[in-house]
Amino acid sequence: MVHETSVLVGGKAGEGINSAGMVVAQLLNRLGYYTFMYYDYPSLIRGGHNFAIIRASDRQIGIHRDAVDYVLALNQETLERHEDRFDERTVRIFNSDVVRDEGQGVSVSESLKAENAPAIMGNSTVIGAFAKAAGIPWDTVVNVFTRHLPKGTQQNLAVAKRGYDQVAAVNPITPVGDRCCSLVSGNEAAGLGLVAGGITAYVAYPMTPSSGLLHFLAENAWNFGVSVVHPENEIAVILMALGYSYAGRRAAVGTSGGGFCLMTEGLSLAGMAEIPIVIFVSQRTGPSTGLPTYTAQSDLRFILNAGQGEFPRFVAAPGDAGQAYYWSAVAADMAWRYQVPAFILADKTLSEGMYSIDLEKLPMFKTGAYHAWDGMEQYRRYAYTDSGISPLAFPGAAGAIVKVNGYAHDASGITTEDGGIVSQMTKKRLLKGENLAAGLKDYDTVDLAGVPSAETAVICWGSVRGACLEACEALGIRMVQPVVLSPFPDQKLRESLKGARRVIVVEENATGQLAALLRLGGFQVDATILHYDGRPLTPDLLKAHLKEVLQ
Amino acid sequence: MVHETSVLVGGKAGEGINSAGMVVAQLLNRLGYYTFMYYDYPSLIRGGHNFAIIRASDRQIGIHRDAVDYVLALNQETLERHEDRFDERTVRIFNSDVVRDEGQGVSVSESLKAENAPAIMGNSTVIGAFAKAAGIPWDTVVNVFTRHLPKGTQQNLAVAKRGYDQVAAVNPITPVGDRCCSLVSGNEAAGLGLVAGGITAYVAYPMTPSSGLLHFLAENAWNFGVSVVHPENEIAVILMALGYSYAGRRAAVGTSGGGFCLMTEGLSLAGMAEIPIVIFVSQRTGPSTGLPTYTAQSDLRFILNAGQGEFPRFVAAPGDAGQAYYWSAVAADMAWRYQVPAFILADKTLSEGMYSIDLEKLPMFKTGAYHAWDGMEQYRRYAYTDSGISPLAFPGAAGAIVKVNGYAHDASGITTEDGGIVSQMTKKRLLKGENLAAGLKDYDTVDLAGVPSAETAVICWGSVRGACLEACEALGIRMVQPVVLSPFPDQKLRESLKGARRVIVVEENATGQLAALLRLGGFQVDATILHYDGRPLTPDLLKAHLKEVLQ
Amino acid sequence: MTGRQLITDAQNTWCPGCGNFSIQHTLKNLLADMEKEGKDLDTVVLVTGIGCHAKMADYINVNSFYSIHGRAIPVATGIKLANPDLTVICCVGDGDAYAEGLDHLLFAAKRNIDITVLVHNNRVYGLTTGQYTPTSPLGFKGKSTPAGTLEFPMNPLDLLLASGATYVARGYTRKMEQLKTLVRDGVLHRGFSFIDILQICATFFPMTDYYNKRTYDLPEYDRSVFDLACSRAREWDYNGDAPIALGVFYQREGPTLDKKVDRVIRSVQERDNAILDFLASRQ
Amino acid sequence: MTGRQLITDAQNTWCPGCGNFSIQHTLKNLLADMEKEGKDLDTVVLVTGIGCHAKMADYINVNSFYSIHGRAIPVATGIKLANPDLTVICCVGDGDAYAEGLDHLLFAAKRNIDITVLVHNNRVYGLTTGQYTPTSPLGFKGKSTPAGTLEFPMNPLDLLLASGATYVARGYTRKMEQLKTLVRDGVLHRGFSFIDILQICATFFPMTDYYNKRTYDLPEYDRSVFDLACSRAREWDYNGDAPIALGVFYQREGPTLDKKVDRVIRSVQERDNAILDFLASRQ
Ligand SMILES: Cc1ncc(C[n+]2csc(CCOP(=O)(O)OP(=O)(O)O)c2C)c(N)n1
Ligand SMILES: Cc1ncc(C[n+]2csc(CCOP(=O)(O)OP(=O)(O)O)c2C)c(N)n1
Ligand code: SF4
Ligand code: SF4
Ligand SMILES: [Mg+2]
Ligand SMILES: [Mg+2]
Repeated sequence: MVHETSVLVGGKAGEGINSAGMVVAQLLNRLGYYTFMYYDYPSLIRGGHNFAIIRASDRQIGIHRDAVDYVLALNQETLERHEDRFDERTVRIFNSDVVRDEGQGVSVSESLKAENAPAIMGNSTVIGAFAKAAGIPWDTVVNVFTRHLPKGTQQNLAVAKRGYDQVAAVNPITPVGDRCCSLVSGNEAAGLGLVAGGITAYVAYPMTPSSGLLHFLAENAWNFGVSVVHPENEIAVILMALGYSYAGRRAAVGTSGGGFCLMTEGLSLAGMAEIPIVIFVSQRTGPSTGLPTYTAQSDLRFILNAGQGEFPRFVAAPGDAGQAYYWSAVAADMAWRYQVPAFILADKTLSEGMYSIDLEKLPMFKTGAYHAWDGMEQYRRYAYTDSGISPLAFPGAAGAIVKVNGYAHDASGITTEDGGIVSQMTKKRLLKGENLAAGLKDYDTVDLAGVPSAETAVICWGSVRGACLEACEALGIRMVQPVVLSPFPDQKLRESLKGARRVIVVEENATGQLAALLRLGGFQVDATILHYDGRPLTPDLLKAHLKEVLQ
Repeated sequence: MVHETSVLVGGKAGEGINSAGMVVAQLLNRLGYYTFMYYDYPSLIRGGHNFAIIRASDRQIGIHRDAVDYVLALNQETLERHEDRFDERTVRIFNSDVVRDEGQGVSVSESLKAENAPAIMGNSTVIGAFAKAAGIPWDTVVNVFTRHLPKGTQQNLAVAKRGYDQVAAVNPITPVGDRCCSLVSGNEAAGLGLVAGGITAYVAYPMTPSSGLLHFLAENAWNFGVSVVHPENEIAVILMALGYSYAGRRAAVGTSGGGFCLMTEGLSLAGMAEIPIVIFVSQRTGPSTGLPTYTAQSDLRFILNAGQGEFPRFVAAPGDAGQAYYWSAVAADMAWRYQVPAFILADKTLSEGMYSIDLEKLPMFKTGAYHAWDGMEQYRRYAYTDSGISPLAFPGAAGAIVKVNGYAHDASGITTEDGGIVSQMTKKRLLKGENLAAGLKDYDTVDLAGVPSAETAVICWGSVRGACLEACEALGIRMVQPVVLSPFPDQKLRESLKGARRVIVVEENATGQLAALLRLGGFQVDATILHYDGRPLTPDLLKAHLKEVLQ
Repeated sequence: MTGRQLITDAQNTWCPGCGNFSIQHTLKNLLADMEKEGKDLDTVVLVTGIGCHAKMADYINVNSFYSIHGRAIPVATGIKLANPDLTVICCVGDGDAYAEGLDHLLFAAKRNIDITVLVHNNRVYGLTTGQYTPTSPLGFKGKSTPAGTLEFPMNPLDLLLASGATYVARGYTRKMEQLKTLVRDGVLHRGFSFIDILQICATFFPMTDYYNKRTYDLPEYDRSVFDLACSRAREWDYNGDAPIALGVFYQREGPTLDKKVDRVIRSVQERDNAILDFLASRQ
Repeated sequence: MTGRQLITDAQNTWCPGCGNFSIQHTLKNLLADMEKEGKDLDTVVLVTGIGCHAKMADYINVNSFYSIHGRAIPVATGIKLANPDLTVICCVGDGDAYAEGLDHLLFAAKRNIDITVLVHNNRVYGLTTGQYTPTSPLGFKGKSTPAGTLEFPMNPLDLLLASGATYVARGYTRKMEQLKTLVRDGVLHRGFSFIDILQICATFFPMTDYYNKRTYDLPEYDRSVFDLACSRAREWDYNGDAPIALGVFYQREGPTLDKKVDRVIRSVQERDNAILDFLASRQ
């Protein structure tokens, strides 16, 4: 039997919905559950409707479901907006100061007054009430508050206790073990991965939904040994980062679509000058400013083809926090091993979703070596080699004159207009791409899950993996997720699709960008399920779509 | 019998090779020939080796050949570098002051001295000598100098006459009629097309090989009624142009790859806000700064996919000046009719090549209407319609409040985060794309030439058409050139390929970008011929490649 | 359109206490006044960047171009060049116009293009939840600089003076009467008008007390004397605790780009002839 | 590498008479001197934009980063932040640094990053064959403005002073001795050094006579007085026929960004532990 439960916390922007949600997630984490939290908010600072859905399951999950078992309503709107998610068994907990409803009301103002606590602690009352209703032992609440609300813990607990004591344990949640995962967002996981991959400089200009990575690395810069720089704009971002890389430090940048546009010229420079660079792009609904705080998977084609001219690039699109961690580290490695731009293509769902990472199972990543100059022969930045990869040296290295150049250049890095050298250098760069592709043979670039032997296969990418996996398992379908999208893992994909007779591609965009890529690679695509209203596909919705397609 | 001849003029940068070449072209034009001139120069201002090849034929041509019949050498290097192009019949005319050679030497310094003329007129001696050697009547020289060297004509003629009188008519060129074409570059032809298409504002930042268009329109701004603005950078360029369009004036911008990178954010804004804009991009060898003055066709994929999010765009890649004229006008029309970004994708060969346009055959372009607000109902900038195209009004229009917006927006242009409206608006934009595709059914979006019934077909795009056409004619091959590349003209292409059993794609890039597009569309591609040293494919080289492939 | 409702029905989503409300109010009142004085509001265009400030495009019921982060100014320049009869007002942010798109701002000043730029200078990135901007004080602890910035702020007035702006003023969202005068004079000024507005960000940089204590009104002086303006502008460097002058620092008349540019309107016939003439010249 | 050949074998393609030769010569001599004085030239990096000026990257035989148009400065900033032991010199153009990438230049000044910027200010786009730049005089007839520009030029010195540059100088390619001193002092200066070099463009803007007539050397004065520097800088506005001062306009000491930034080097072990610690904190 599957144990699982979902909790919705809703209220106005600025009311701390996100942190309330995180506390709820930690409570469920303490019961041994894997959790996922989706946080939904419009692009504004106060007011407007925010909500979080915390889902807990005894299996790893990467997305929320439509229906919820508990609702924590900080305002009336929460109950109205989400009615579809409730049934008669849904436990309704609310702030009775501002919400009228049947169910378990607790007065936030009274708790605060009684404890002489500031308004900011109000949510604790409601969380306390939830804990009781869900049968969570008070000890667990104490434990979670102590670890995760270190400021004013005692007062917060006192406020929570008032909520706890006011309601009844109507629908206890069964503890499922004593596993205790680490709850991290996709952005944080990517940040950890970058650190694991040896990144020592992160340069970014804030842009939702990538800003979390900037904030995370800035906050932990000292511990991780990462220099974090926030310059005047995204053009400066990528060029500063290229300066860092040239000087020998592994640099990464992060942004979203509009900011990435401004990096494309620097990207092409990196391609030509063969300067390693890691680029984290988190997608949101476009075009243009679009929906800054809502998700999409509509920049794949852009990322794959951005920049004038032709040069190899690495692109990985992780589907959950675990993959974000691992592939961010790999991206850093690939950038340096092959001296190419390496992308981590995320989306809002992944970036800002909170996932469970099981620390016990976390592999420590070993950063690979790059091709360093041996100091013996005369240094030539673009020396021809069998692999197309020239040895790296950095300014300051005794005896090396390191000349990088965005013009067509010769092996020494001096500008040339000689047609022969120009085409040879183009071949050199493409050769690196071939070697990159070959090097990836050792990696699990395609994830095969669901029911691997099923004749129907769903292919997806990025965060939609979470919904696909569940829908596929439920419907007996094979799930195939190419994590690496450039170089395109043709062969691994073909293996994963062996025996599949019907292929359905699921994406959060309007034109089927992965589907196009598949067709280009000669893969059969029988149907596409496209979803593009900014909200992540849930397993429920996807199942419905799949059933329709499969009819 | 085919009449044709080729002349090479070579010397140092700064010696006026380009204008000497143009005079030669006009001389041949006066003999009734169609001409094409290729101008080859490195990215520097003085010194270095420049040369022009002027080819004349009694048929329309769009490219030069390898071999030449005459060489006009202003320095020794010219003879050394181009030896491969000469045979024993090549007429060698040179400035005997600095060149030692067998053949017909004329002393530039002596002519200048005799006529007391400035150094800048020196080339006239050599041109005069060429005219005589080629059997061109002196009258014709007088005529051409008078029309095309209006400054100091008499003195120039006197200097030329000294050259004319010094040599013998060794290899007279047969006049082929009294057709007299207009000789224009691809950039100029595009400029004329933009004007014909109703463009009244051109905004650009200089970038080779697109700068010629900026200079041309700036020079003729008054006559054409076009405002020409050269702002601080390419970001300003596209945003100013969007300001122009919003205010009701048809605006175009021009650039090359690196500058286009900086426009991608504005492009996505145009897509979302549905602001018409024409974007002229002329390709050069990349990535990055690459070879600024050499050609390539390696930005197609970038242009097709640039900008975050999904929105329709029109992309035409003309193959010669006639097509550049026509399709630039069409692009302006499409931009306004469908309120989308419309691209003219050129390349260095097209931009800076000089072509013959037969004025007699030039169709005058009639600019189509756009969907204008009728002033009746309340104005809503993004009103839903059956076509997806909303009526246009401009600020200042009485009673209209015109709100454009790069955020997801409702019909009035007010920001929305409502998932339903967001997907509806996405559909609206894609619907415009479908209608654009449908509207193009009335245009010759694919050119079918060569031997249309042949079982072997060559598919090409852009300026490489010139070489392909000739190679195909010579080898009995069908030539298919999709001029419009977005929306991709599937159906017309399929028709053009009916009965073709073997398909070879020819492109000036290293990865086969059109070939990929074809494969994506389900077209068969049996082989690719890829050329990427910055120099245009000539019919000779292409023929050799084709023969190899066809073996 | 006369007697229009000046505020749209769009839901306002600024935080309570946000200084943007004052600017909105100022604009609304100004527009209402202008309409009363006979101005046709159909000829007014509002151009914004992206940030909290930029929501103005949604809220004010006039023509608007809600552009992208940092790029309102070139859009406004294009609009004004295309149709000089339009009155073009830009609402931009300090992140927007002083960081992302600084160059455009300075070039607009250099060109003396006749537009009015209101910088909602809350000295923080509001909409992206609180990072430092070029005018944040040294040591500002934002989300991208949790240990405090290492950069001294820029003085935008000084920069704009150096760039050739012909109307340079500073307002404050808690001094609404004055703000209205500054904006009105800026709009009336023929040439590039720049108004740096110290704007309260209630959530990320609530400087009300600080500004209330330090701001004062510039005394009467000859606004056309550049050096005077410079020294006034340098009194407060956006960092230290000096008195903060409000008012017009500098104003002078000068030729504006939009008036200098030729605008020849050609009929279709004229254009076709010009094309043919050109082609004939190349025969 | 000592005793190296300071000029590469790359073919030089500047026009005869081009002022860039003087700058190349200046750099070469300076490097030679520095090497003699014990400087390890392996720690020198030259960063350039794109334009005639930028060919310096090909010609000078030191580490170089031949970047893209307008973007030398952020590259240089990144290099210096990554490794403050490097001596970073930028050769940029006026189109490059005053138009395409103006913002970066001003932000580098604001940050007082310890790099030296040489602007090859020929007041024209050389490599793209002669269009006006932000410092071309009003009415300049370039290829994009055949009827003459409508824009008044900017005064880069004034802008850089307003931006916080701590070393502001102007040189002239026909005064090579002085130029060498200016560049040397700029390189030695701890902080952001800016040198606007009036450079002859033999082909598109041959101003030798004009400059020869008008340039003069700044007299001795207290360089650290900002207001003095400003008025000196405004004497010539890059447009009118005023005397043109050469020399150091302004210099002061101040903390540099590269020195302020924390640079913690973590071992792999430390990093792995930090990752695990973070994850544990989220349990
Ligand atoms: C190119 C680009 N980069 C980043 C962003 C993300 N972004 C949106 S608003 C904003 C900051 C706005 O700050 P400011 O201009 O000061 O406006 P405020 O919100 O303070 O009014 C940023 C960085 C963006 N939209 N586009
Ligand atoms: C993004 C971009 N835009 C335009 C160009 C084309 N371009 C190359 S050099 C140059 C002008 C250079 O002028 P300047 O910086 O003054 O250098 P100069 O040649 O005068 O030394 C331009 C516009 C480019 N390379 N990249
Ligand atoms: S974050 Fe600041 S600027 Fe933005 S709406 Fe809230 S108070 Fe206003
Ligand atoms: S064009 Fe001018 S700047 Fe460029 S090399 Fe020639 S003289 Fe020098
Ligand atoms: Mg702000
Ligand atoms: Mg220049």
